[in-house]
Formats: sequence, C-alpha cells, structure tokens
Amino acid sequence: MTNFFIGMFLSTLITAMLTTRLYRLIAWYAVNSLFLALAAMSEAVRIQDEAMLISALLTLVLKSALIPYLLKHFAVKFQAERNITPSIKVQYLIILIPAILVFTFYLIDPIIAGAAKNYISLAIASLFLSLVLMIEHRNVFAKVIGFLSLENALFLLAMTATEGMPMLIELGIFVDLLMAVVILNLLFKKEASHV
Amino acid sequence: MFEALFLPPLAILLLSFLDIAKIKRFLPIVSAAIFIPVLFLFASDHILYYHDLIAVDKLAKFVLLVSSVVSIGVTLALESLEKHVAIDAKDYKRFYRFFALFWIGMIISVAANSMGIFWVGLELATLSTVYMIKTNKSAFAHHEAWNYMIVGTIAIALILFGIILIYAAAKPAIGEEAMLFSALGAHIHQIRNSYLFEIGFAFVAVGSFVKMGFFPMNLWLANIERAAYYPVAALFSGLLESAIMVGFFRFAHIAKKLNESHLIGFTYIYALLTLFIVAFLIYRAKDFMRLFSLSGVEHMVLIAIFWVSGGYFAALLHFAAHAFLKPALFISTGVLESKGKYHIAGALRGYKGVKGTLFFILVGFFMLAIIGLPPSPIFFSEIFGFGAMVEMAKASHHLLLMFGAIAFMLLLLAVIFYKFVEVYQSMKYEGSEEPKEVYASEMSALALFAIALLALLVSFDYIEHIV
Amino acid sequence: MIAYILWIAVMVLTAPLFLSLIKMIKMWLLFKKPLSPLQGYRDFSKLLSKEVLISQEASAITHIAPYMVLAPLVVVLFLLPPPSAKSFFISFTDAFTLTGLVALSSFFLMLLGLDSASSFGGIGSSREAFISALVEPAMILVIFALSLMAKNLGVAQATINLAHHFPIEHLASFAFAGIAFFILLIAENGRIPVDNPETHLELTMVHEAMILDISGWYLALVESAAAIKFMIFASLFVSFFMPFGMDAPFLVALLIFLLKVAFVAILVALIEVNTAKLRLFKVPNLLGLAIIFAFLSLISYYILGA
Amino acid sequence: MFTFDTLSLLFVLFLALGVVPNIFYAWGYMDHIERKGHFLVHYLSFILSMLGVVLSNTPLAFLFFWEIMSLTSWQLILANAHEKGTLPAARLYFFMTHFGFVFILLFFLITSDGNLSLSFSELHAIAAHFPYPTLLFFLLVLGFLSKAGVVPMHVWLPYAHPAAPSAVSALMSGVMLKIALYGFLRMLLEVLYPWHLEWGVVVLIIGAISSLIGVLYALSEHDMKALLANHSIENIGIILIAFGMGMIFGSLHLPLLSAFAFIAGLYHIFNHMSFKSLLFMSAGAVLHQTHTKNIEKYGSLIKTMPITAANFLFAAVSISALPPTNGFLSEWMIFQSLLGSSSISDIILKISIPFTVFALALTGGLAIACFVKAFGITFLGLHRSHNAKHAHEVNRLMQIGMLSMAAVVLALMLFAPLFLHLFDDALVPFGLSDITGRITPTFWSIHSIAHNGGVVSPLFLTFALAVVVFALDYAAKLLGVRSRSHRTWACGYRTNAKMQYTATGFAGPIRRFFAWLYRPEVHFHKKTVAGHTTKFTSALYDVHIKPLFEASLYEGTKKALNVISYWVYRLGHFEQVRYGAIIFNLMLSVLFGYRIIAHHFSWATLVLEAVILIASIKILVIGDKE
Repeated sequence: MTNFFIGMFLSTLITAMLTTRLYRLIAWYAVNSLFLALAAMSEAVRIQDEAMLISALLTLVLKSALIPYLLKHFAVKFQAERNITPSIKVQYLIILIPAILVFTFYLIDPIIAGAAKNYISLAIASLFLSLVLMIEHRNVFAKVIGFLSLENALFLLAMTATEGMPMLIELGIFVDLLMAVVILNLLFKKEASHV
Repeated sequence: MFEALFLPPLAILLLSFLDIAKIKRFLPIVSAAIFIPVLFLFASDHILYYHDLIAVDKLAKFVLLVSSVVSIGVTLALESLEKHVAIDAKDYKRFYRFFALFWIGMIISVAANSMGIFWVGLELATLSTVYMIKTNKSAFAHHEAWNYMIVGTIAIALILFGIILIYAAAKPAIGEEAMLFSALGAHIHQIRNSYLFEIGFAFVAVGSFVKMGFFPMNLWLANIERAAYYPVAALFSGLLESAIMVGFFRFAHIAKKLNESHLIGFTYIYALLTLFIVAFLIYRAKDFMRLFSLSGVEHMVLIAIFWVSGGYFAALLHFAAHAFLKPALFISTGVLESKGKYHIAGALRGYKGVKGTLFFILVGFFMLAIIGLPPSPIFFSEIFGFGAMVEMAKASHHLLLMFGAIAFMLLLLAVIFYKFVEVYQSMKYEGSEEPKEVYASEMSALALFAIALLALLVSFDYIEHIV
Repeated sequence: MIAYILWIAVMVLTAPLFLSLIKMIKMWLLFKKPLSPLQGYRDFSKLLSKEVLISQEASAITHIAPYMVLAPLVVVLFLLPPPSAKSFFISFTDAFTLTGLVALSSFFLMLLGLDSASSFGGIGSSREAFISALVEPAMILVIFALSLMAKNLGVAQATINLAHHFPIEHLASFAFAGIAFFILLIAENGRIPVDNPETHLELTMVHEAMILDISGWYLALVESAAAIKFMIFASLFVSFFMPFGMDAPFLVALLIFLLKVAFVAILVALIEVNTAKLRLFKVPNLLGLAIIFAFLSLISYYILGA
Repeated sequence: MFTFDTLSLLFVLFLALGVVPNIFYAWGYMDHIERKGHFLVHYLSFILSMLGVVLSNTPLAFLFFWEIMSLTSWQLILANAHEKGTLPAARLYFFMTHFGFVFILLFFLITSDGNLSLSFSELHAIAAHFPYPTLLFFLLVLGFLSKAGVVPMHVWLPYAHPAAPSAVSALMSGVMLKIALYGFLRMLLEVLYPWHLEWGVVVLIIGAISSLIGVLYALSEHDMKALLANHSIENIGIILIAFGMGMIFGSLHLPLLSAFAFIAGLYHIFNHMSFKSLLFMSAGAVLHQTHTKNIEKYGSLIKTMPITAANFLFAAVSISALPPTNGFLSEWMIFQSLLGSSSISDIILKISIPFTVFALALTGGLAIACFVKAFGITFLGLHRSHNAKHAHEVNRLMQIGMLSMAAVVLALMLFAPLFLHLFDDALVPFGLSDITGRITPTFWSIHSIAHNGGVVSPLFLTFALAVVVFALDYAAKLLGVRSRSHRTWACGYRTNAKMQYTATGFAGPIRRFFAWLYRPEVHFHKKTVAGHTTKFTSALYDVHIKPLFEASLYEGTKKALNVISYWVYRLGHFEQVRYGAIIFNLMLSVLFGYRIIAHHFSWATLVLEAVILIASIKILVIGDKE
C-alpha cells in the first residue's frame, strides 16, 4: 500500500510541476501532502510506530489543509498573479524529469541493498523535482510551494529510509515550518510579490 | 545550568512585547547578561544534558563564549544604530524580538549533540535573521530578504536531507543513537553503508557551504549583508556563520574518520574554487560591506580547510579571531560609510577628539589584523593552519598536486591582501577630510572586540586543548 | 732598487716624448714641417710659468681633481710589469686594481669637466663616461684572459711568466686579446678614431673638452697624466704582447723596452694618419669589437683551451 | 627562540653599524616629518624587528619579526603619504613583501613538519628527507630574493625606497635588503645543504642579470633617490654573484674557494650598507634643502653644502668600485673568486662565469658613469633652480649622522683585513673553511685564495695616493703657482645655468646605445620660427623610460588580474538571478562526483555524466535567449 501512495505522491508532484495556474498549484500541493500523509500512515501501521502516526496526522492537518489554506488566503489577500507559466519549456521538462529519476537510481546503486533503497532514490528524486519546481517559477508563491514540496521530500525520506526520526526532532521540524509561514506572512505584508 | 542560557533571550523576547517607553535602553543590558550563564558553564564539568541530546563540550563552550562576546558587542553598537540610519522604536523592538529567537536557535544548534536538534536550532536562527534583514525598509533589502529566505531555506533543507541520510546509513548499525554526534563518532567504523553516509555528508556540506556563501553563492551573501543594516551583517558573520561552522566541524570530524581522502579532496576542490572567485570579487569590491562580507567567505573557507587538514587549533583560533574581527569591521562600516556607500577614499579621515582618534587607530588595526599581519591572531592561525595543510600534503600520495593547491591558495590570499592594503591606504590617505561622528556605544563595542582579540593571543594553550 | 727607481723615472720622463713622437710622425707623414720630439717638455715648462686661471663657477673639485687625475696614474706606474725579469720589485697587482686606478683618474677628470658649468665640459664628461664604461669591461676581460694564460693573476708576474714560457698552444686567444687591447689603448688615450686630441671642435672633442677651463699648473698636471696614461697602456701592451728581451741586463732591457714603446707609438701614429675620426655613436662599434675580441679570447681559452 | 651564534652576532654588528649613524640622521631629519609619533614608533620597531629577525632561531620567531619588519617599513613609507606616487609605491611594496613572505612561509612549513618552534639546525634533517630539495631552493629564491629586490622581482624597489623619508630609505636600502640576504644565507648554510651545482648557477645568473639591469636603469633615472634604489638592485646582484660562486665551489667540494666567495659576499654586504646608507643620507640632505628629488633641479650644491657633498663624493667613489675604497675591495674579491674557477671542467660554469665577469665589469664601468652624473649634476656647475640656490648646509645632527657613516665606510676600507677575519670567524661554525691565515697574512693586505691569485692592499694604495698628491701639492707650493678667478669661457656668451649639460643629456650616449633595452619615449616640442626647422624660440626635450620588466611583468600581471576579475565579476552578477538552478546543478555535480570517485571509476560514465551536467546547466542556469 505504501508503494502506491508514494507513487501517487511522486505523480502529483510531477503534475504540479506542469501546472500553470497558481490556485491549482496550491491544490496539487495539498493533494501531494495528502498522499504523503497516507503513505506515512500506512507505513506507521506496518511497523506499528505511534510516533510516525502522530507526525502523519500532523502532516495531514498542517500540510494538506492548514498551509494550503493559508497560502490561498495570502494569495487572495495580496492579489498575487495567478497565471504562472513555468520558465522552463515543457520540451525540456520532458527530458529533465526522467533524467532526474534515472540519475537518482544510478546514484543510489552502490548502496547496500535494503528495503528502503528504492525509497531513498525516490526521495532524492522528489528533492530535485521540488528544486526544479522552485527554479521554473518566478512567482513567489510558486517558489514557496516548491519549498514546501522540498519539505515533503524530506519527510518522505525520513519516513521511508529511517523508519521515522526521533519524535522530538519531527516536532521541531514542524515548529520551524510554522515559523517559516509566519515569516512569509511578514514578508508578504510589505510589497511586491515578485522576486 | 545549561537552561540558564535561555533566560536572557527569553527575557528579551518577553520585554520586546511590552509597551514601555524606556525599553530600548533596557534591552542591551539584558542581552549583555547572556555572558553570565556562559561563564557559569565554564565552571561546571557537566557535559551531557537531556538524554544526551545536548552536549556542552569544550568546543560548544568555546563557541558560546565567543558568540556571547560578539553579541554583546553587537548590541552595544545597536545603541547608536538610529544615529546612522532611519529606524523607529517599533522596529527596534521587533528587531530585538527576533534577535532573542536568533539567540535561542544559536544556543540550541551550538550545544546540540543530536544532529536533528542541531538542525532545528539552525533553522530557527536562519528564519529569525530573515526578519532582521527586513528591518531595513528599502526595496533592495526586501528583495534580498526574499533571496535569503529562499536560498537559505533550500540550503537548510539540504542539510536536513543529509542528516536524514546519515541517520539512515547509521541506524542499522547503531540504532536510535545514530542521531547523536557522540555515538556516531564512537561507532563510525561499524557503519556498513559508508557510501550512503558519504552521500549524506555531501548534502550536509553543500548545504552549509551554500549557507556560508561558498562557491557559487559568493555574491548572494555579500548582497544580503549589503542590504541589511550593519549590525545585522555583524551578527551574520560573527554568529550565524559560526553556528554553521560548528556543525561543519562536527560532521567533518566524523566524515574524516570514515574516509579522509574523500573529505579532503571534496573540501579542497570546493575551497579552491571559492577562494578563486572570492579573491577576484574582492579585487573588484567597491564598498566596505561587500568587501568585508566577501572576506568573511574567504575566512570561512580557510577555517573549513584548516579543520579538515587537521589543524584544529588553527581552525579554532582563526574562527575566534574572525568572529571578533569581522563584526568589529562591520560595526565600523556604520561610521565609515556615513558619507555615502562608495566613499572608500578618505573614509578613515576626519576623526576628531578622543573617541575619533581611538576609532581611527582601532579600525586601522582591525583592517591590518584581518589580512593576517602580526601580532594579529590571524597571523598565527594562518601559519599554523597552512602548517597543518603542508603536513597533510606531505603525508598524502599526491605531494606535488597538494603543494600546487596550497601555493595557489596562498597566491589568491595575496591578491586579497593587495586589495586590503589598497583600501587601507585609500581610506587613510586619499580623499578629502570630512568630519565624521563616532558614538560612544560603537566605540565601546570596538574596544570590546579589541580586548577580546588580545585575550585570544594569551589563550593559545586553552584553544589548543579544545580538540 | 736603484734600477727600479730608474725605470720609474725613465717612464715618467719619457712619457711626453712619445706623445710628441706620435705627433711628429703624423706631421711628417702629412708632409708638414714636423715639430720637435721635445715639444711636450716645452709645453710643460710653459704651463708651469703661467698663472692658474680658475672659473668663478668652479668649486673645490677644480682644485682637487687635477691631483686626483694624476696621482692614481703615478701609482699605477709603480705597479706595472717591469722591463726586466730580475726586477727588484715585482708588483702583485692584478687587472682589476689597475683598471680601477685608471678609472679613478678618469672619474675625477669627468668631474672636472662638469665643475665649471660650461657646456663643453659636460660634452666631454658625458662622452668620456660613455666610452670608459664600455672600455672597462673589455679591459678587465682582456687582462684576465692574459693573466689566466700566463697562469698568474698578478699582472707583473704574468708578463714574466709569458716571457719565460710563451703559451704557443693558446695563440688564438692571445691574438684576440692583442687586437682587443690595442683598440683599448687607442680609446683610453683619446686617439683617432675615438677622439681627436688636436682639434677643439665641439663635434669631436672628448678629452680636450673636459680640460677646457683649467690652465697653468693644473693643466700641466692633467696633460702629464695623459702622457703617463699612454705610457701605462703602451707598457702593458709591450709587456704582454712582446714579451721578449726581459732576461737581458737591466739597462739593455730598459732600452729594449723603450724601443718597444716607440714602436707602439709609431703604430698609433700610422693608424691615426690612415683613419678618420669616428662619429661618437659609431665609437661603440669599435669598442664593441674590442669587447667581443676580449670575450672571444677569454672564452676560447677558457672553454676550448685554444 | 633566539640564537647568538657567530653569524647572528655578525649581523648584529652590521645592524649596529648601519643603524647608529642613521639614528642621528633621523633625529636631525625629524622636523621634516609631519606625524612624529607615528614615525618614531614605526622607526624604532622597524629597527627592533630587524634585530629580531637576525637573532631568531625558530621559524615562528623569524616569520613574526619578518612580518613586523615589512609592516613597519610599509608604514614608514607611508609617512610621506601626501606626496604623489607614494601610495601606489607603498602598496606595491607591501604586496611584494607579502608575496615573498608566502614562499618563506611555505619553505618553513615544509621543512619544519608543522612544528614551527624547532630551531633552524633541527630543520636540516627534515629538509634532507624532503624528496624535492630544488623546490625548497626555489621557495627560498622567491621568498628571500624578492624581498632583496633581484631581477625580475625588483619592480617595487625603485618606487618604494625613494618614497620613504630619507633616513628610512637609507635603512631600507642599506640595511633591510641585507636582512633578506641574511635569511637566504642562513637557510642555505643551516637548513638546505648540501647544495646542488645548478642552484649556485641559478644564483650566479640572477646576480649577474640584476647587477646589469640595476645599473642600466639607474643611469636613466632622473629621480635622485630612485637612482640610488636602482643601484641597490645592482649591488644585491653583485652580492649574489659572490654567494652563487660560493655555492658552486661548495657543491664542487672546493672549500677554500667557497669560503672566500662567501666572505667576499659578506664583505660586500657590509660595504653596500655603509656607502648606500651614506648616499641616501646625503641625497636626503639635498632633498631636505631643495625639496625636490629631480636631479635636474640641483646644481652647485657643493658650495653651499660642502659636508654633504664630501660625503656624497666619498660614497660615490666607493660604490663605483674605485680603488682604494671598500667597494673596490669587495668587488676585487668577487672577481678573484670568479677567476678562481679556471680549473673547473663543468661546461655550464665555463659558459656562465665569463659572462658574469663581463657583467660585473660592465656594471663597474656604468656605475662610474652613473655616479659622475649623480655627483656632477647635483653638486657641481651652476644651480639649476631657485631651491638649489637657496640651499644651505643641513643641521648638525644630520651632519653627525653622515660623518659617522663616512667613518664606517672608512673603517671598512682601511681595516678590511680585520673585517675579513671577522667574516671568516662567523662562517667557520657553519662548516666553511678557516682561511683567514691565507687571505690576510698581514694586517695591511688581502690575498686571493686562488692559486697564483693577486694581492691588494687598501692601506698601501691609500698611502701611495696620499703621498703622490702631497708631493704634487708640495711641488705646486715650490713653484709658487699663482691663481686668478674669472668666469668660464662660453664662446663669448655669459655662462648660465641653462647652458649646462643636464642629467638627461649626460646619460644620452649610453641611453642611445642601450635604446633596445630602454625603449625611451621621447617628447620633443619646439616652437619654430617661420617654418624653419632649425630656428626655434623655445624647445622642450623630455625622455621617459618605462622599465621593461615593469611594462611586461608587472603591468602584465595587473592586466591579467583585471581580465580574470572582470569575468569572475560578470559570472558573479550573472549567478544572482538563478540561485535555485545553481544549487540544483551544484548538488548534481557533487553527487556525481561522489558517485564516480567513490565507486568504480569508469571513463564512460564520466563522459556521460559530464554531458548530462552540461545539458542541465544549459537548460536550467543559462536558459534560452529571451
């Protein structure tokens, strides 16, 4: 079951990369986080780790509901440009995305085989994909979505490769994430939403 | 004892929310109080706290001590910030609020024994600085704050990614303890998946290097410091970079045990590229801020490379000396640039009175000390650091290649040296003599840093025994 | 002892004679009425009887320089290779000392030229500085090459060695050195084609330009210095390149020596008659030739052993 | 930390001789200096740092004092900061000394195994085990000799030394350069031996070239102090010729000749210190009075400043290596050691030594020309400017400084054998032979060590010259020479200052001869009358010479730096826009690197990955043209 959710996670991320409208991008991010949370839950059930269950629930609440909502709210409030065309052409992305996936599998090849080997490569791939998501948009909101996807990739890695980080650290990461959103608010408050 | 460290910043945080008129006077005093618990730490031999998550070892104590001195200096200088730039009381308080958060993040990351805790602290410190940059209300600063936000968070995310990979590599062998630096260091050779560890280390290193403005992010940091008010730049170079550096120290120490040649090859290539770019950017620098922040990058490179070459003493000495010198120089830019940003010529002329003369002398000393002229501690740290590098080169299999790299590095440092000499002469002897004002708070900050530098000169023995 | 002093005295006393001799031969060859070989002495005595006229602009240098021009040359006389191998005193000096003393003399001569604020003096000094700067290396190279061939760095002992054992195997080096040294002899003594001692034309003067502003006793000193300088060079030339007759009894040896010097004087006169004065900037070509020959001589001895 | 061995003590004596007269002079010079406190602090610490360098016995102490020495001398140059040209000169100087320092540092780091508190003699064992001794030797050459100002690392010297106050110029040129040579010598004697034959040849050739280049550029110089500074290059070259010969003989196992050459070198070190200091002091006195360094503005100063003039003349005779002065004696010894090599059969030497002899001889000849010019134009003739007209003798303290330095010159000249004795004693503990008995059998003569070498006696020569001069003077008295004063004959015109030869004119023939080296820029402007080329109302002739090495090496480096920094700067500004993309590619390449290096390296994957990387940089970073 985890495999399925992770697959969905990746595909929603890739779809998000090709999106050209801001609100839809935010929506895709919410879906993306949702699948991440589901994957985490199924994994938590599999290894019976309560801590991971909690963080999965937190993900569900925070990343797939609260943060997308806040972002949407900000976008409306600050009248962000809603048409976001990626600066990288689709033709290139068609080459780039598979190349990244192939590269990460190649990169991970020397690792001593374990259950998580493939997940690690997928996590690294989603890291790179999120980076591309950040690169391809000049819009600040889209960049923030990219950053949040990056966070998701981290969570994916933590969840699959290490069977969950120590709880304290996970909580710390969430706190920082919230802090980041607060800062974002402050930054948006002033002026232009373009970088 | 360790918890006491958090009291002063928490106090600042609370006070900054109160609406008292005189609060502005009160805040620096509270922040100076940071120094006291740090001193108490030295008295106790207790190292591990909270299930080993926190380790106040000698390195952490040393860094905390250095950082507290720096922050006292910076808060002293903050007193006269309003005289150089337009800033209102509300901004002031908000600045202090984030300064408190920053300190909490600093303390956590420096004293962390757990990689995760280290990261949490670092992220906290980074995010709080974003707002500190924003204190300056110019469009340029806004833009750079965004830049900082985006790149900084990417870098931090990379570090976390690396930490998770390292944890993943070590967990099968060590268990849950794998998150702790101490456990990793002790059981490093049990790790079977060393490749995964190295990949993780690469992520951590790239993340920290990006954060410190190494190749290819050199101008990124310089622009941010240019955009921020000068005390923020001082905090950046004196504290935040120190925190990242400490993390790099700890990670590199472990990576070195695993595979020294990979670590050294990686760091040397990175350092050479960075120095090359930085040296020539410095050669073209036209204002004090960029000059100093680029030179900060240069010194970070040196510290990193001394450390991986085994010159621990040199790295720490350099680290401390730089942590004192660079904030001092950044603080003095407030005065030096009081006649405009690009007025290097004659910047050090026109100081009258006792304060002025003292400022003139001290800034002259700092300028010369930063390029490693004796008796600056940087002179000794560079000598010992390059000694360690040569030592390592002699033991390596690629003797001539390593010597070539070292000689090239020294020549690049000579280019930087040339620029600094040029700037020094130009600020002292060229241009016209325009009267400039120096305030007591800045002066006392500079004096504090000067005393700290002198103290460094007599504490070689102590520093030598840290690692 | 007495022989030695006699030799020095003869050299000093006959010095003006040879210069007059050159002049006489030249006039004779040019179908002019030749002047007496004693003209040099007449000039000298005339100068002694005249008062010294000193330029207002001149400084203490004018009073010191004539002495310092003559004195080193007189000292050199004592250090020259003796005419006879069984001499009382065989000097220990080497080429560098000899050249140095000669240079000391011309150093003060050049200062003398600059002292009186006249532009002629400057012309002379400048040219002299130029020429002697090029002469010095050639001279040192030549004498050292010869000294090496003669297996002794001391000049006097070297000539005696040459007289006793002429280095046939190094004949090539020897010939090169001879050519070089003869050019130097001409250049150092201000003879045609380097300098023309007989005109006072600013285009050509070197030596005369420097001494234009002194007179009387001082001029006498400088003029005799010129004569002694010729004597020095001629005697060095004959000792090195005609090393025979040194084992004869002293008086005979001295006579042979004087004849050899007279031969050199005739040679110089013949060259003077048959060449034109070179333009100043052509002079380096000639001196360059000397340097090259000197070099060749040293190198062919040193590297090829020929 | 410190050592008091013979060589150190010898250089302490050297410092004492060089510094004590200078202190008097500087004292008298003080009224010329604006920031007295600044000057005094740096002047005294400069002297102390030189003492420290000489006495150091560990690399750390040595490097420390060495940097202090650079730092203080740089600050001393800046004492005249308001003068044009001082700032670039100081900057270049400080950079060059740092450049040298880098190599010295590397040398010490390699030879000390990281423990910089070892004593020098302990370094030898480590140096001997280093597989590339020639690398160490070149580090020494670059490190110490760039500070000593040998060609081609001399560009800074003619700018830096004249820029300082004259007392400091004297110290820098006279004393500090020799401290660099001291370092070189000590490292050679104590750390880096045995020498290779090639090293000696390298030093010899560097010396020969430096001596020639130095004197040639001195000749073309109009700036009095720059002229003297160029002569320092020349004399350092001469000293290095001696050292080079010493090293050659040492590597060929000819201990006697080697010791002789090193003694000659040390002697010339002392001599150059004495006469160069004296020259700088008297040139400084002239400068002090006339407020210009331009030699064309002097003239006739001998009448108003007789003591300065006498000192200058004495030093000029000495530096021109004219007998019987000390400059002559040391050059004589160097010639002797060059000629002592006739029995060596090595072909490199057989070629390089005659060239060196030639270079040294030509140097001597040109030096004479140069100092005739320097003395003649400065002190003789008519004054060429108002300042020169109103000059008067400097104050008593400066006179004392000059006279005591003249006494040092005189002592070095008359008591040469005693000094040689001292030099030999200093060198014997370092494994060189004791040859005192052979070269100075009596107190009045110096013998060459070479087989059948020459002999020279300063006392005898001085005595003989004095006797002849007094005899002639006596003769003049006997003859009752009368004298009368009248103005100089100038073809019927009145003599005036403009009619005199200028320094430019004086050096004209030589400049013309060496035009291929000088490449002079000639500016010749004249206002002609009615189109006649030969008739003109006013004319201006000006020659400017830009030294070849400066034009090629220094300007070239600067140009290269500018080009590189321009591109780096552009790159830097380019990167500003696409930080994310750059981090992406950075991460990619680092991971690639780890993948390749850490596991099963293969060329095919490397090429493949390079292609991918380039493609991704193209797509992400550079992007399409808009």
